[in-house]
Parts: sequence; structure tokens; C-alpha cells
Amino acid sequence: MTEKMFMQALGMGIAEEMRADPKVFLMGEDVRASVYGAAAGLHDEFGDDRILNTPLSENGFFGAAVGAAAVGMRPVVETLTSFMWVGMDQLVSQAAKMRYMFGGQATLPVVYRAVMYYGGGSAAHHSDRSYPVFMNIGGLKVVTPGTPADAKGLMKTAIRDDDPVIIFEDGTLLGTRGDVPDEPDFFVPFGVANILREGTDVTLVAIAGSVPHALAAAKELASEGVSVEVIDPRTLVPLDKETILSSVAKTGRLVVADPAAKVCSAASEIMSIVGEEAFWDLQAPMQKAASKQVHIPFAQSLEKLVYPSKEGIAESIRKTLD
Amino acid sequence: MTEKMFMQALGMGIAEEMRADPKVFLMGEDVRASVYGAAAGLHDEFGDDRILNTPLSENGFFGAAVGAAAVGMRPVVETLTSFMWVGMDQLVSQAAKMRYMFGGQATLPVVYRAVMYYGGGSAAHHSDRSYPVFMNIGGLKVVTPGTPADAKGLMKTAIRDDDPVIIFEDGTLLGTRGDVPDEPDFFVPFGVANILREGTDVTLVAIAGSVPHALAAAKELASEGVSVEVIDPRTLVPLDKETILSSVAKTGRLVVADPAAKVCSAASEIMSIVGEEAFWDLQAPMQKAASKQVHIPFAQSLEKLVYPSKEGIAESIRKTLD
Amino acid sequence: MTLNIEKDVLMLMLERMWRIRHFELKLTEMYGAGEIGGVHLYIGQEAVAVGACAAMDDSDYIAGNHRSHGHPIAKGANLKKAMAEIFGRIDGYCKGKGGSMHLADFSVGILGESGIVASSVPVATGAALASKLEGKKFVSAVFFGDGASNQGACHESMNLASVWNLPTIFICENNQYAVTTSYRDTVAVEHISDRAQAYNMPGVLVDGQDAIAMYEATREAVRRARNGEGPTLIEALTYRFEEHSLGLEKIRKSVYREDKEIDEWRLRDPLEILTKNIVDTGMATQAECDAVSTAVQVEVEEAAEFARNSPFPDESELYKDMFSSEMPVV
Amino acid sequence: MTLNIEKDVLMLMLERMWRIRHFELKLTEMYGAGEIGGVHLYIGQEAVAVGACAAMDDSDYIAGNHRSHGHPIAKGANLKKAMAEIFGRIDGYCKGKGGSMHLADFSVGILGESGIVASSVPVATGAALASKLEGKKFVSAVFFGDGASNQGACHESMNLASVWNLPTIFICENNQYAVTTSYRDTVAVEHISDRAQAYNMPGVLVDGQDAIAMYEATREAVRRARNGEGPTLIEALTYRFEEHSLGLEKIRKSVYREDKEIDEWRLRDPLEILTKNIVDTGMATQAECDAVSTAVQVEVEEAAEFARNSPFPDESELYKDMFSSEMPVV
Ligand SMILES: Cc1ncc(C[n+]2csc(CCOP(=O)(O)OP(=O)(O)O)c2C)c(N)n1
Ligand SMILES: Cc1ncc(C[n+]2csc(CCOP(=O)(O)OP(=O)(O)O)c2C)c(N)n1
Ligand SMILES: [Mg+2]
Ligand SMILES: [Mg+2]
Repeated sequence: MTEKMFMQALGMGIAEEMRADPKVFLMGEDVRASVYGAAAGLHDEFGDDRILNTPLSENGFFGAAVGAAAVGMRPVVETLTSFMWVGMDQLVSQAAKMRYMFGGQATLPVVYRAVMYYGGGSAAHHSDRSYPVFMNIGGLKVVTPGTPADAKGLMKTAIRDDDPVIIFEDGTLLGTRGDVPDEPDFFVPFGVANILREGTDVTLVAIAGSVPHALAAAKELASEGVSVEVIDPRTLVPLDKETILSSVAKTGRLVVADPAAKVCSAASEIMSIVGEEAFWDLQAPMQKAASKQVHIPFAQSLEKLVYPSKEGIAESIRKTLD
Repeated sequence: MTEKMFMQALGMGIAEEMRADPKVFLMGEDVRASVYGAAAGLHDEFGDDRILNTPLSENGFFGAAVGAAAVGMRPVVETLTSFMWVGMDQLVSQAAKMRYMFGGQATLPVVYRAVMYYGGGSAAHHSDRSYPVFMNIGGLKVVTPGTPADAKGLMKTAIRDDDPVIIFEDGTLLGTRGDVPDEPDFFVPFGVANILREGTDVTLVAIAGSVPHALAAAKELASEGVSVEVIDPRTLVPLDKETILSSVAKTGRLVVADPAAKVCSAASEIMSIVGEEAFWDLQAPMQKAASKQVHIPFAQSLEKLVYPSKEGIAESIRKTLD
Repeated sequence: MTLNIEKDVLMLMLERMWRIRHFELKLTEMYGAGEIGGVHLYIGQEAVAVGACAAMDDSDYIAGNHRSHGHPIAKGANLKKAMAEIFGRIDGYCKGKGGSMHLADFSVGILGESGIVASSVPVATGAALASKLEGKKFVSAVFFGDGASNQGACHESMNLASVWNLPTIFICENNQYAVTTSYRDTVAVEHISDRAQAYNMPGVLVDGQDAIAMYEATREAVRRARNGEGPTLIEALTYRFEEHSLGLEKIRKSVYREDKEIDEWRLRDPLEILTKNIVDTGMATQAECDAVSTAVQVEVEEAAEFARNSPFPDESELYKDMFSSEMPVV
Repeated sequence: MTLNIEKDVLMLMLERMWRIRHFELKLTEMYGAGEIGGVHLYIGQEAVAVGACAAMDDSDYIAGNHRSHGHPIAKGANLKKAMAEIFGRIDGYCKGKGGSMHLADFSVGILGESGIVASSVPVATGAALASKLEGKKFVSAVFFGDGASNQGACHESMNLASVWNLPTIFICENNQYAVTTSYRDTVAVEHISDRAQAYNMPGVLVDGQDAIAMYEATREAVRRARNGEGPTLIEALTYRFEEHSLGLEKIRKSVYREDKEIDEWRLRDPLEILTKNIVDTGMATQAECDAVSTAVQVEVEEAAEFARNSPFPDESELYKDMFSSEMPVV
């Protein structure tokens, strides 16, 4: 265990997998210079042949990654969530659908690393939190690490996975620190939620960047005598429904904290599952602590109103207790 | 009132608005030949200047429509849902976001007509039902007519609307028939749900192509003595929450029939709203009668299993009564 | 006149072209009988895919588009599996999940057809990237139409293949129309092959009715690609003899091409051209050529029977192939 | 030497170039003081936007990109509103919702800057479509980078503008790098303007440090466009003097351009070149030119004060502008 920044943990995961398998390579815009941080040092270690700077052609190189994967390589592609719209066709029509429509012939071990910048005045064109879109589309695994250890462990699992994976790297977490296992055989499995804090009164599911705020809210509520169970699903496809449902069976209350825009969000989905499958366990209305349904405004006075904050989450928890 | 096919009703709506306002024009691939049907006769009436055949460049011409709208035209763009991925950047980064990020300067009266072919062996690349994606993105009005009259009335409202609108034209409805008002001043407002059938035991919200199946299921249940209220939201953005919530207040039970893939679907969203805002009204678990979470298989033996059918919806209704 | 091409290649091309032709004539018949739904016919364009694929090895890759039977058959696809797929049966190439527009056979380098126009172009480019990164010698070719050439995906892929010097072969089948729209109304340049200049790669305009010309142009492109000299753009000028897709004539309202034009192009039937070439140069007799056609017809009938008799996929198949390993059903 | 250009145009260009320069020097200072976040500086490229916009009317449209202050200021944007926007204040162009990358002023034909690279190219093309459909005379120009030229959006838009003969002017600012990546590694062709051939439109390579050359090239493109002769692609060869964005040097690890190269390009400062041209041809004196700079500096200081004093948008603004009329909050 070493204390690391989330961003470094992502890089460690990539580096270890590149060392382990020569078929793994990284491509993206300015990845050699590691403009977004997580690729720092990789070009020095792996050189031009395995760290590829691409032209500004997201649709082209997202698709090239699919093709390379289809014939046996294991590409890791770096981009930002907001640039994925540009390459959307290759993500949906090819990466997500190819295996199914070809009856299983295509094996596509490709990882898209989608950095989510938001919360720091990046404005509407650079602040998307688009994982709910890919949850709806299907055929892609959707990964949202919430801690540095998960950042490393899920990245490594993603690279070893034989299916296309999008790993959403939450910009508000990139600078957070935590203990990260050094072992190269440390993997975090997909589909297994992380119970970050046990509790008995309210189940609080927290996604990506809302994890720290959820933990802070849980701590605050603890001081008021409310015991909150905080669950990070870690992967949204596959989703560990069981952990969430058993927690609700225990607590009878559900809050979902989700930095995505609230309509058709991951929070919506989780609430719909609980409302169908654990209805009789519920003792109070479920609460959606997701982002407001607006594009991201530049002004900090407005932007700070958008996302689920510690205060907002705490308020949602209190509502379940009314 | 004249009996019309859904597809004809769409065309009537476009034609009337083109007659009423010279700024309205239609563009898309092969629209002059009306390959997809609804544009039949328009080229004869309005000629080359107002019916534009585009190159196969969805991103290019979706964006050109935004630009034309931004300077005062009222473009109507024809495409298929599955081709929208190709032009996704212009839909999201420009059509949806421009007004907000420019502080209200951009007024974008553009209508995207997204035909949804599914159910007839079109396979994975041609069968998307992607409205939940656009519900999450925000900034676009999302319209899903369920009857021929609504097809006309919502089309006309969409063309007069000053915001970007996507109207999802359900392929399974295109051949359905119904009475359609002939009056050119017939408009169906956005944000007002249609109570297709009143009932007291169960609220059944039905979206787009699931409307006929929902009505059939309600009829079947009526013969079993169960009174089902069938609500077609007609527009998903804006969503008429009130009508749904008051119905649930009356019935205590909710089923949502949605042809979209179930995860993060419109059904998920509606259930999350009801689970939060009408929880105390609910007397039974909510039921999601949405499409299975798979890509669309070609084989009819498989494809028919995917979508919410009359039988599936009826079963969901019965579950709420257990 | 002698041909710079061996007899077995010529006869292979002839056979594969007949395979496509008879396969699709059979489909037309089956469509008429209500056995299958509408599909996009390749009839008239057979020389393009067959000439190109004859210049490639089994270990080379191709990807195609919605006009989707010619490319895989040209690359060596099994007719039974192809036909069964079009019937949506479990013994089809994609176990019935893909249908006509998504034929694929990874085992002989067919990375698959694509219903979304131009969407397979980046994918094929990526296969070529793998070849380069791993120091392998295989090449990757992609077939796309004149309409497709206007998609950004083509621009991005050609640029990428050029700057990375990839062994990609871009084969634009200019059959002059995208559904009802003439390429003269949508492609800003006289010849699509002229666009090669914009990517600093050779652009070759080929008579797409002449399998031998296609073979030769592709052979040179393959040589360059294997030799590390980078991509080539080939424009095959051709014509589809039939409607955009079976069934479309019923809903199409406008006449977009003259009967005269169709008739003239039909005179340039790629099968007749190749047969004449073979016979005129004495590589084989007319009777030998006719025998190829007859043999293929039998094969096609067998494929039809195979398809008809193959079972529909069972319910238990529905969730399979979404992912590489089993996932919880949601 | 005489200039084929009027004095008031020259002085307007000089003034607007100084406006951009001083505005951005001020931003650099404010960034250093922690008053604003990182922005993309246009310093070194001023002649491109200013030369181009000087050849257009107020009723013509432009759209830009993430390097986002030069284009609007060149088109006549108000410095106060621009600065206030960068400060995220209610008196900014977008009421604080857009920030540095989304400046827009529809009232003087600025359709807006775009953070997504190449994303405004189709939009500008569409404005030109409206001009043609309505029989108006306005033209629409779009600025995009060398990196952007590799996006499919550019290909599709240039092709569309050509086949529809639209009054669009495509202005590629080739500053030779996209962040840290040289265009020589990503653009397959020697000059981006060469790609014009692929769209059957004139392609013009211009010295982007020379405002007069930009003005003249654009004037010709505007003439063509207004005259119904269709689009033009102008490549302005230029250089950004500063880092990709303020702040980036702190996280960037690799050196991607030599100091020597930067120094050489700095010798070709567009402001010095224009001033020298004006003075050498006797159109104005050095003192007159200096006075322009001094006056602009005052204006910029006022803008800074205005921005600082403008209030932050109130909570009640959050949902406004999502739609054209009030919608229920969800
Ligand atoms: C992205 C996309 N847009 C539109 C379509 C509908 N469509 C299918 S084939 C076709 C025409 C394609 O023309 P071309 O590329 O020339 O190929 P051809 O059909 O002539 O072989 C169109 C518009 C599609 N499948 N995908
Ligand atoms: C679609 C998209 N991809 C990537 C980025 C990140 N990005 C912002 S600017 C830039 C470089 C753009 O280069 P160029 O077009 O040459 O413009 P310049 O910055 O040199 O003015 C990149 C990669 C983006 N904003 N949008
Ligand atoms: Mg064609
Ligand atoms: Mg640049």
C-alpha cells in the first residue's frame, strides 16, 4: 500500500498492464505529453510504438481502436466525455454492437478512458457526465471508480476484460488521495459494489465524484445519530443490484447521489429497480440527489448549484427520515 | 376529421406548416423521393428550394440545420434514430447546448424527425429507440406521438416551437390509422399528457409504439374486472408529471410500458419520479414493462421477445395486483 | 492479347462472381415468394469485390457495408451460413442475430458488413493499425459507396491511414447513386479517387465492371501495403443493376435514373466481360465457363435448402453475445 | 510601395489587433493574479481574424473555436461584455453561462465560439445555407485550427458548402500545433489549403502574420460568396506565441517545440508587420499607430474594471436559457 493520487493510480494501472501484455497500447490526443495527467511517464517507458498521439479525429480513432481490438490488440483510448459525442457512432454502432450482431464472433478488448471534467468552470462543452447514456445503449461495460484504489484496480480489470469498457475518470476525484495496493496482481472485479461505510438507517448509493460528498454527509448524519450505509457500485454495467437491494432490505430507505443530470440518470435507474424489486422494504420515499437538469454554466455562482453536494445529499437523507 | 395513417398525418403536419411559413424547409437524405414515406408529395408541392436532398453527412447537415435556425430559418430534418449517432456532436454540443451556453442569444427552431424502425427485422444497426439518451442530455424537447392525431398535432407544434425538438416517429405506428383533424389550426401542446383511457385500479403509462399494446392490455384486463388508466405522455421533455402523479394518487399502482431498452429508460425516469414524489400513494411495487437490455437481434424468433407486448404489459399489470 | 494473370485466379474470380449473382438471384426469388425481407443487391457490381478480394489472402481483412452479400462471398464466405443468416437461423454466420446487413466471418478475414453507412471504414483502418503495430504483413481493405465517401468517417480514416502509413485499402464503389441521389449532386469533386491527393496517397480510378482491372489495381495496392508503403484509395466506377433494395420500388415515388442509363450499364455486365476476356484469350472455353455457373447454381440451391431447414434461434439465445462472458440479466 | 486598401480599413485592423493583444495581455496578468482560470490565447495570430473580419460586414456571420477571444473581438465584440463573460459575470455576453470558450454576439454576427473542436464548422455552413435559401447576400465564415481540419465535421461541411454552392468561407488557422502535436504528424497533406481541390473550391495559402494579406484573400472569398460563386478555403499559416492555454505549461511534461522556432516566429509579430506596412507606405505615422495602442489599453483597463464590478449571476438564472420559454423545473 502506498498513498497515491487518483490520477496516479490510473496511470499505475495502465503501466502495469502495459508491462504485462505487449498487446496493450495507449492512444489519444497528446497522450505522449500526458496533457490530462494520468499518462505521465508512459511515453518515456513505452515509447512511440505503444503510446500513440492521434489526430483530432475521435470518430476515426475510436473506430480504429475497435478494429485493432477485433484482430487481437488491446487498445486503451484516452478522451474526454464531451468529445465522445464526436465519435459516438463508433462507440455505439461498432464497439457496443459488433459482438452481438455478429453472433459472438467479435471479441473487443478495448478500453475508453473518458475523463469527466466538471465543477471547475469548464462550461457546457467540457463538462459532460454521460455514463447514463451508455448504460441505456448497452453492450459496453460502464465503470466509475470512486477511490484511488478502485481507479487502479478497475483500470487493470478493464484492460484485461474482453469486452469494450468505458471507464469514466471523474475530474473532481483526480486529485484525491488514498492508499493504493502496489501489487501488480491487485484487481477490482466488475459488478461488485463497495460498501464504503456500513449503516442501518438509510442506504446511500454514491456514484463517481459524489463518493466523497456522500461519505461527508454520512459522517454529518452520524453526528445526528443517523446511521447511513454508503455504497459505491463501482461499475454501473454490470450493476451489483444485490448489494443495493440487501442494504435497502436492512435500512428501508434509499438515497442515490449521482453527478449525472438527473433525468434518466444512473440514480433514476437504481430507484426504478428498488421501486420494483424492493418496494415492500421501503419505509419512505426514495430520494434522487443527482445533478440539476441544466447544461453546465460557466459561472461558479451557478455551477456550484448543479451537482450533489454534501449539504444536498444530507438534506436528501433527512427527507427519507421525515 | 378524416381517417389517416400515422405516416400521412406526419406529412400533413409538415405540409401545413410549410404552407403557413416560408421559412420552414425540409432536408434529409432522399427526402425528395420520400424514401421513408412521410414526405410523400412534398417535393411536388414545394420544389427543390424547400425540399433538400442532402449528402450522406449527418453530422454536417444536422449542424447546418442548427446554423440555419440560428439565423432565422425553421429547418425540419429527416433521419433515422440509428443515424443520429453519426451526427451526435451537432445534436448535443450545438443544438442542445447553444442557447444555454450563449446565455439565451441563440433561438433554434429546428425539428429533427427521427424515424424509429424496429420490430421488423432491421437488426442492431437500424433499430434504436434512443429518446432516453436525449432526455438525459437536456436542452432538446423530446416528442413521442402515439396516435395519428398526435402525429400531426405534435409535428405542427414542433415546427412552431422556438426550441430544438426531436420527434421520434415510431416505425411500428407508421401504418396505424386513426381520425385526424383537418383544421390547419389543430395543434397538440407539449407537456400535456393524453389520458387515452380512464381507470381506477392501475396507472399504465405508455410511450410511443407501446400505446396500442397498452390499450389492448387494458381492454383485456377490463374483461377481468380490472380498471386500467392508460396515459400517453406525448412529450417526454417536457414531461407532464402532474397527470401521472394524480393518476397514481387515484390508482396506487404504476406500470410503465416503454419500447426503449430498459436501463436508464423513460420508464426508469418515470418510476424514479413516482418513487420519490408519490411514494405514499403507491400500494404495490411499480413495474417496468420496457424492452429487454439487448441489441436488436435480426431473427424474428428473438426480436419478438425484446419489446413490451400486450401480454407482457398485461402480466406487469397483474403483478401490481398480487 | 494475353493476360498478366493466372488461370486459377481468373476461374476463381469467375466462380465467385457467379456465386454472388446466383445467390442474389435466388434471394430475389425468395423475396418474391415472401421467404425473406428486403435486402440490398450487389448485382452488377460483382467484379469490384471479387477482383479486389482475389488479390488478397485469407489472412487479410475486409469490411463492408449494407450492400452486403458481395463482399463476404468474394472473400470466401460459406454460402450456406450466409443464406441461413439472411433467413435469421441459428446456423447462420451470426446465429441469426445479424441478418443480411451484418454478415461476417472472422475466420476468413471478413470483419463484417455494416448497416450504418461508412461506419466500418474506421474499423478496417484499425485492423491495419494492428498489422503495423504487431509487425505483421496482413492488409485490411474496406468497401464503401459513393454516398459513404461524404461521411466524416471516411475523411478521418483516410487521413489516419496516411499519417500512420497503414496497410489499408480504401475501395469506393461508385455505383453513382446513394438510394435515389446522384453522386454528382453530393460529391463535390469529379472523381472520388481525386480525393486521394488530399491524403497524400495514390488514387486510382478503375473500371468496376472489369474484374481483371480491379484485381490488378488491388494487387498493386496490396503490394504497397505489405511493403510498408501505406494506403491506397481505389474508386471503382460501377452501377447497381437493381433497385437500392428489394421492395424499395414499391414506395419510391420519383424516377431518379433513366431506363436508358440502366439499359446501357446492363450491357456492361461484369460476368459477361470476364467470361469474354477468359474465352477470347483462350484461358478457358465458353463451356468451361458455363460449367462454373451451373455448378454454382447447385451450390446456391443447397444453401437455400440448408437455410430453410435450419432452426430459428431459441429464446435462450437472446442474451448471449452481448458480452464475452455471462452477465446477470437486467 | 502603395497599398490597395483604404486607410480606415488599415487603422481599424490595427485597432482591433491591438484590442486582442492588450485584452489577452490583461488576461495573462489576471490569470497570474488568480482572477481568472486558464484560457486559450490568440496572441501571435491576431492578423488572421482581424484581416478576415475587416473584409466582412456586420451582417455577415462568423463562428470560432476554443482559441476564442480573437474572432469575436475582430468582428467587433464589446470588450466589456467579453471580459465580464470571462469573469463569469451577469453582464457578460452569455450572462456568465459561457465563459471564455463560448463568447458570442449574435447582434454583430458572432455565432459563437466552440469548445468542441471543429463543432462550429457545420453551424457556420448552415448560416450560409440560410443566406442562400432566403436569397440574402450575407456570407458566413468559420475559423478552425490545423488540428480541427482532421475532423469529419470539416470534410462534411466543405463538401456540403461546395455541392450546394454556399457563401461559406473556411478559414483554417494553421498555427502548426494542436496542443503538443505538430500538424506534420497528423495532417496527411503538405498544406491544408491543398484539400480545397477535394471539394472543388479555391484553396488559398496566406501568410497569417500579415493582416493585409488576410484581408485581401478574404475580400476575394467574400466577393465570390456574395456573387453566388460558392465557398473558399483559406489556410492562414501562423503561430501561437504562447502555450496552448494558460496554465498548461505547468502540467505539460514534454517539449514539443523548440525555443528557436518560437523565437523565430516571434520576430514575425503581426502587429509589427502591420504597423511597419502602414508607416512605410505613409498611410499613417508611427505616432498615430502608437496612439491606437495606447487608446486601446485604456479601453481594456475599463473592461477589466467593468468585469470585476459586474455581479455574479444569481441563483435564479440557473434554469433560464435552457429553453426559449419557461419550462417546469424537473
Ligand atoms: C449513416 C447512415 N445514413 C443513412 C443511411 C441510410 N442509407 C442506407 S444505404 C444509403 C445509401 C448509401 O449510398 P452508397 O454509399 O453510395 O452505397 P450504395 O447503396 O450505392 O451501394 C443510405 C442513405 C444509413 N444506413 N446510414
Ligand atoms: C472534439 C475535441 N477533441 C479534443 C479537444 C481538446 N482540444 C482542445 S483544443 C485542441 C487542439 C486544437 O488544435 P487546433 O485545431 O490546431 O487549434 P489550436 O489550439 O492550435 O488553435 C484539443 C485537442 C476538444 N476540445 N474537442
Ligand atoms: Mg452508391
Ligand atoms: Mg493548431
